[in-house]
Amino acid sequence: MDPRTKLIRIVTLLGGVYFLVYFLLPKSVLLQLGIQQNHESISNGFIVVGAMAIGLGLINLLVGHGAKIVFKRAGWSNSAALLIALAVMFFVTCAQWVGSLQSSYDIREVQLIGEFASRIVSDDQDASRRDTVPSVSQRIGALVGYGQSKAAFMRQMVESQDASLDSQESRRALLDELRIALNEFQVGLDGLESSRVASLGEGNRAVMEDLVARATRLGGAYSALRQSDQTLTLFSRLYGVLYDGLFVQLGAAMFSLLGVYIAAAAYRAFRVKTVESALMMSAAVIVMLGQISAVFLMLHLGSFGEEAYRFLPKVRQWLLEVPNSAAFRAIRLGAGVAGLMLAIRMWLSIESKSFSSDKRG
Amino acid sequence: MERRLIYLIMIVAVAIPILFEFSWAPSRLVSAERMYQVIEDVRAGEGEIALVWLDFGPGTIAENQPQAEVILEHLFRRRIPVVVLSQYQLAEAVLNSIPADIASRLEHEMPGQSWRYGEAWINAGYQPGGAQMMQNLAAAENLSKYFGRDVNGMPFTHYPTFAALGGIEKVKLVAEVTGLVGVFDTIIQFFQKSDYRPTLVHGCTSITIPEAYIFLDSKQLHGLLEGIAGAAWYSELLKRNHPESQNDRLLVRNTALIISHLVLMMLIVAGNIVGFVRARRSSDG
Amino acid sequence: MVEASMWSLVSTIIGGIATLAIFSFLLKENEFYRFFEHIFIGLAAAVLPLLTIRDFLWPKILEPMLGLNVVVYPDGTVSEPYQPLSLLYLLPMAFGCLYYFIYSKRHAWLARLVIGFSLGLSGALAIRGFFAEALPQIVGSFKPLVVFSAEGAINWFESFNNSLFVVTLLLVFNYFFFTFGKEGSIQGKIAPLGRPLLMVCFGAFFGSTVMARLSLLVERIQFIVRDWFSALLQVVG
Amino acid sequence: MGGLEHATPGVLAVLAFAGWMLFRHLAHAANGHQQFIRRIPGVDAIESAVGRCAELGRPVVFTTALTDVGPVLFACLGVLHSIAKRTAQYKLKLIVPQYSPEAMAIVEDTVREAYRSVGRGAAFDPKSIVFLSSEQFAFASGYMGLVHREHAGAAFMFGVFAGEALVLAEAGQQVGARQVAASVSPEQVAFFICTCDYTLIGEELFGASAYMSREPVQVAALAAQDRVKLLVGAFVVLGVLCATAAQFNPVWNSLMPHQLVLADWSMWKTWFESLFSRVWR
Repeated sequence: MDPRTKLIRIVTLLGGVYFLVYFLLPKSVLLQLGIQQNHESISNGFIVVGAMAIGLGLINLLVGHGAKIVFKRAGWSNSAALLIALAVMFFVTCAQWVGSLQSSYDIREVQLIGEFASRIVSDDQDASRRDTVPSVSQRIGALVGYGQSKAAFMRQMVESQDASLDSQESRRALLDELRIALNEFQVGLDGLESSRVASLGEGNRAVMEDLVARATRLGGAYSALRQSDQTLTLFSRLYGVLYDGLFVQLGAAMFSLLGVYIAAAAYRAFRVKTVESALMMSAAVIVMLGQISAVFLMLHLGSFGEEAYRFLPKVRQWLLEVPNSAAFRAIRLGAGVAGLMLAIRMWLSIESKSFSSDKRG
Repeated sequence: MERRLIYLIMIVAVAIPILFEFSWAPSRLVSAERMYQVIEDVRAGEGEIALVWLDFGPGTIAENQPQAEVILEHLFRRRIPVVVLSQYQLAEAVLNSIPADIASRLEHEMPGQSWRYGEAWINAGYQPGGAQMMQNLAAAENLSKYFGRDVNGMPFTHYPTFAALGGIEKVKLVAEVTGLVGVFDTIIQFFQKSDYRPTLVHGCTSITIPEAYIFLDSKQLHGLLEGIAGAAWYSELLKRNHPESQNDRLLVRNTALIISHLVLMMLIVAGNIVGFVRARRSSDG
Repeated sequence: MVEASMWSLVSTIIGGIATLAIFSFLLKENEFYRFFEHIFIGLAAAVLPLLTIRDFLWPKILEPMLGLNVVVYPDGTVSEPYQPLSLLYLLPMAFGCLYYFIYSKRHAWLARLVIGFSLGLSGALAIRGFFAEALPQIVGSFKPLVVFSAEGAINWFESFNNSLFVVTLLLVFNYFFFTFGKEGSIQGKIAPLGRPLLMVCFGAFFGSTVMARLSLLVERIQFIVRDWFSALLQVVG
Repeated sequence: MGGLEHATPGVLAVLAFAGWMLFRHLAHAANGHQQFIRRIPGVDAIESAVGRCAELGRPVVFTTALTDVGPVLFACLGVLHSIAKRTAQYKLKLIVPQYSPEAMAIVEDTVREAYRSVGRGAAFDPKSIVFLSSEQFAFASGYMGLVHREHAGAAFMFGVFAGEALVLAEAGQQVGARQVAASVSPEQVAFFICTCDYTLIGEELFGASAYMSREPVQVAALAAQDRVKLLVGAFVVLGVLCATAAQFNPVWNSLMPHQLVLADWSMWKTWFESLFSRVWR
């Protein structure tokens, strides 16, 4: 066996070792080894390896359809349409994402007021952290300064937007909520500033917790408005048209072809030719009748209709719970055992010749 | 030519009830009744939530969306905080739209009450990684820290209801709505701990109904919505307890489904007759 | 309000045209269908990678590595310390880039390293997955062949159900043995009995799948008849 | 019954038994032991379908559909390898539409290896491995167009399927292709039975791969798999008998076999301690 194949087999083994060890060892041992605590970031590391493959499909398409266009092969115009659709969707999705990232960072700048205020309170209560951070009065001074500048910026934004009267009703409600939250926050901030708090004794902490509540409400109102604005940007609109209007509808349309195909398959192939097909069809009809038993009420068949409406779902329930479940569980268990054996083979690289790589460059 | 005639027959059979908007009562499904009771019995105290996986996209929106709507409507009415998330990239649109539509419908129905984002529900977005992610999630001690931020980039700690979630034992209900292959198995196989397995309910596309029954039998699954018919009967149960609940568009769709079933069964009979006649003619000829 | 509905109008109309293009395939494979088939493949190829980056790589991996998740407060303190260990994610990222050596003739074996790694990984997970799923299934099959009701009499209906369940399970299970059942052996004789029982199971699948498929058609026709037509009327009207 | 997060001693024992069976039969295969495999009708249908294409000179299409890197892909590779050898020998065009980029790399290597093994390495055309899309229905729409435009003579659908199965099978049906399907997704088997010439059910896919390739590793795995299944079957029978006996005498409930497998390490520890102290006393 050449060194490359040996290396591949070792790496394959390593790929499975972590999760198998995580499964085989009892939890107590995992805790002692420190694996349990870092399980999440280790698992994320494994997910990253797979996530890196996302570009493969893209490259295949670009190379395949690009060559068709360059060499003007049959159907190159459709390949051009494919690549244009790919490029437009890529650009619009990126632009929409960058826009929403920008707005989430702006929102975070307002939200951190509430976070910072509650952090001042919690740091002050935590003896181990108290001496690693500036004094309470310094921190509150920084908080007030930052809060005032943000409040001034938002007041100016609210007033400018009030002037533009054409905004929709839902947006006006968000604007009003932001104005109220802003005024409430301003009151809290001015109260904090005037009370010259130097330490967070029992009385003062209530002032701070009140400010945290007001700042959190302000953060929520501001983020609601910015997120609503984000959906109105040009790129979000375009993304909506391309994603919901085209991509989603194409997927749903493709899937819906199955509705007519199943009818054609039922008409053409559902012929009673053997005992097996007769069994398959009678089971199918029992299940179908159980699903549409309401039709027997609609056809005004009197007591027979009522009886059928009540009885057919029960027959369907029995067929699904007993013969079907038994047969399907047997299939599932058998396939499970087959999968287990293949899993062991894959992990230990006990490959069949068709996949072995002895002769590969 | 035969094939295209069948296609036309099916399209017309489906279009008629939709055009004239007539709807019949849905068929009674025992499994939907049992699931209604399971969600009715869920007790969610402080910091306890329901996880609702919306693992479907454009392809199976027809069946899965009504299921997601009735499940969320029931959880919202019972004031159980919900975290919606998905293992499927293309579920992004439904993660945003469905909970918001249900919340506004309920607020419209009961003025004065509110189901706000961040209080009634929160959207944790797409969770890639399949089995690895699922066992990660099951092992997490603090779900708020595990999710970190919601899909809008806001920290979970920003919302009091979802700020301090515990581990899997705080998840009082898991609802998996999907038409995909494999995602339901990932929850069955990995979302558990040796001493706790959450109550699991499932909204499946009808094709996987027979498969789901083996998990009902082994108690790995506690409730099942069988396609549109399951959602239609569940909405009927919701309507009995909450008369203002609306489901007319769903019932029209369910009626069109019933009629298309009848047409398809007639096609099976016709197919057999044609087959029998042809066989007879070729044996005589 | 007008501006918002204009965009959703455009979205619905395009959606209707795309749906009719796909439906045109029912007549025969044609240019109209082929154009939208390629558009669909192009859109999908753009959306999938970007969503993985936007919803996983960026928030969970890149932001912690770049320190963008750290919030700096006005007084210079930070919400959480920067995690230098997150730079370790560069290792799996570099290792994952080996996939792209598939395209090189000489270094294709490097791609085999990472493919082998993911084979080993999925193998290990499949081992745990099998036991976690199969054990409750096996335990669920321990059904008593004779069931007594509360009053002590035999419950014939339950007993019959359980017996039928167990016999069906074992017969179908036996059908999937491949290296037993030589000519004349008992196992070989009863193996074919599994197939008709399988047909009941597949009939149940077919019956329930009919509902699944027709639901999709119903939704599409409802979209065309209700949403699309009213959007067209709004534009024309 | 709680969940299973970490293996119990019983689970380790079953895993050890599976490993032992696998290595034992690998050793048998290495010593040239001829393992019996029952005849799988679907495999004969595959060979006749490829033969028909040779007569008509129409291309062969083989797809692994939604099968991702994993156990099932291995089984499909065994069959693909045999079919690719035949198309190489008959100088037939082989087209392999792909859904998963990761799987694609392995599929390409398998087909190249098959062509090389019959001395036709130069005839292998990498462009025959066609990536369509990794979105389910974009893949299905691409496959429909491809089968129609290439006018496929035979279509093989092996592996994991979902809703698109009927679309793939209907496309082959419309161009009159001879179709053989093997699906580990049971819910799709019903459609393949309706639309294909022959359908391999569930694990028959694993059996077909070993039956066609007759490779020692695959045959040994099949034999080992059957022994583990025998263990599972015996376990079910034992459990049913205990459950039935428990209806007459509840003491049997404590003898239910699954308790042995699910007992975790601490339970075994207490059992041994009580056993040890009783023996010691």
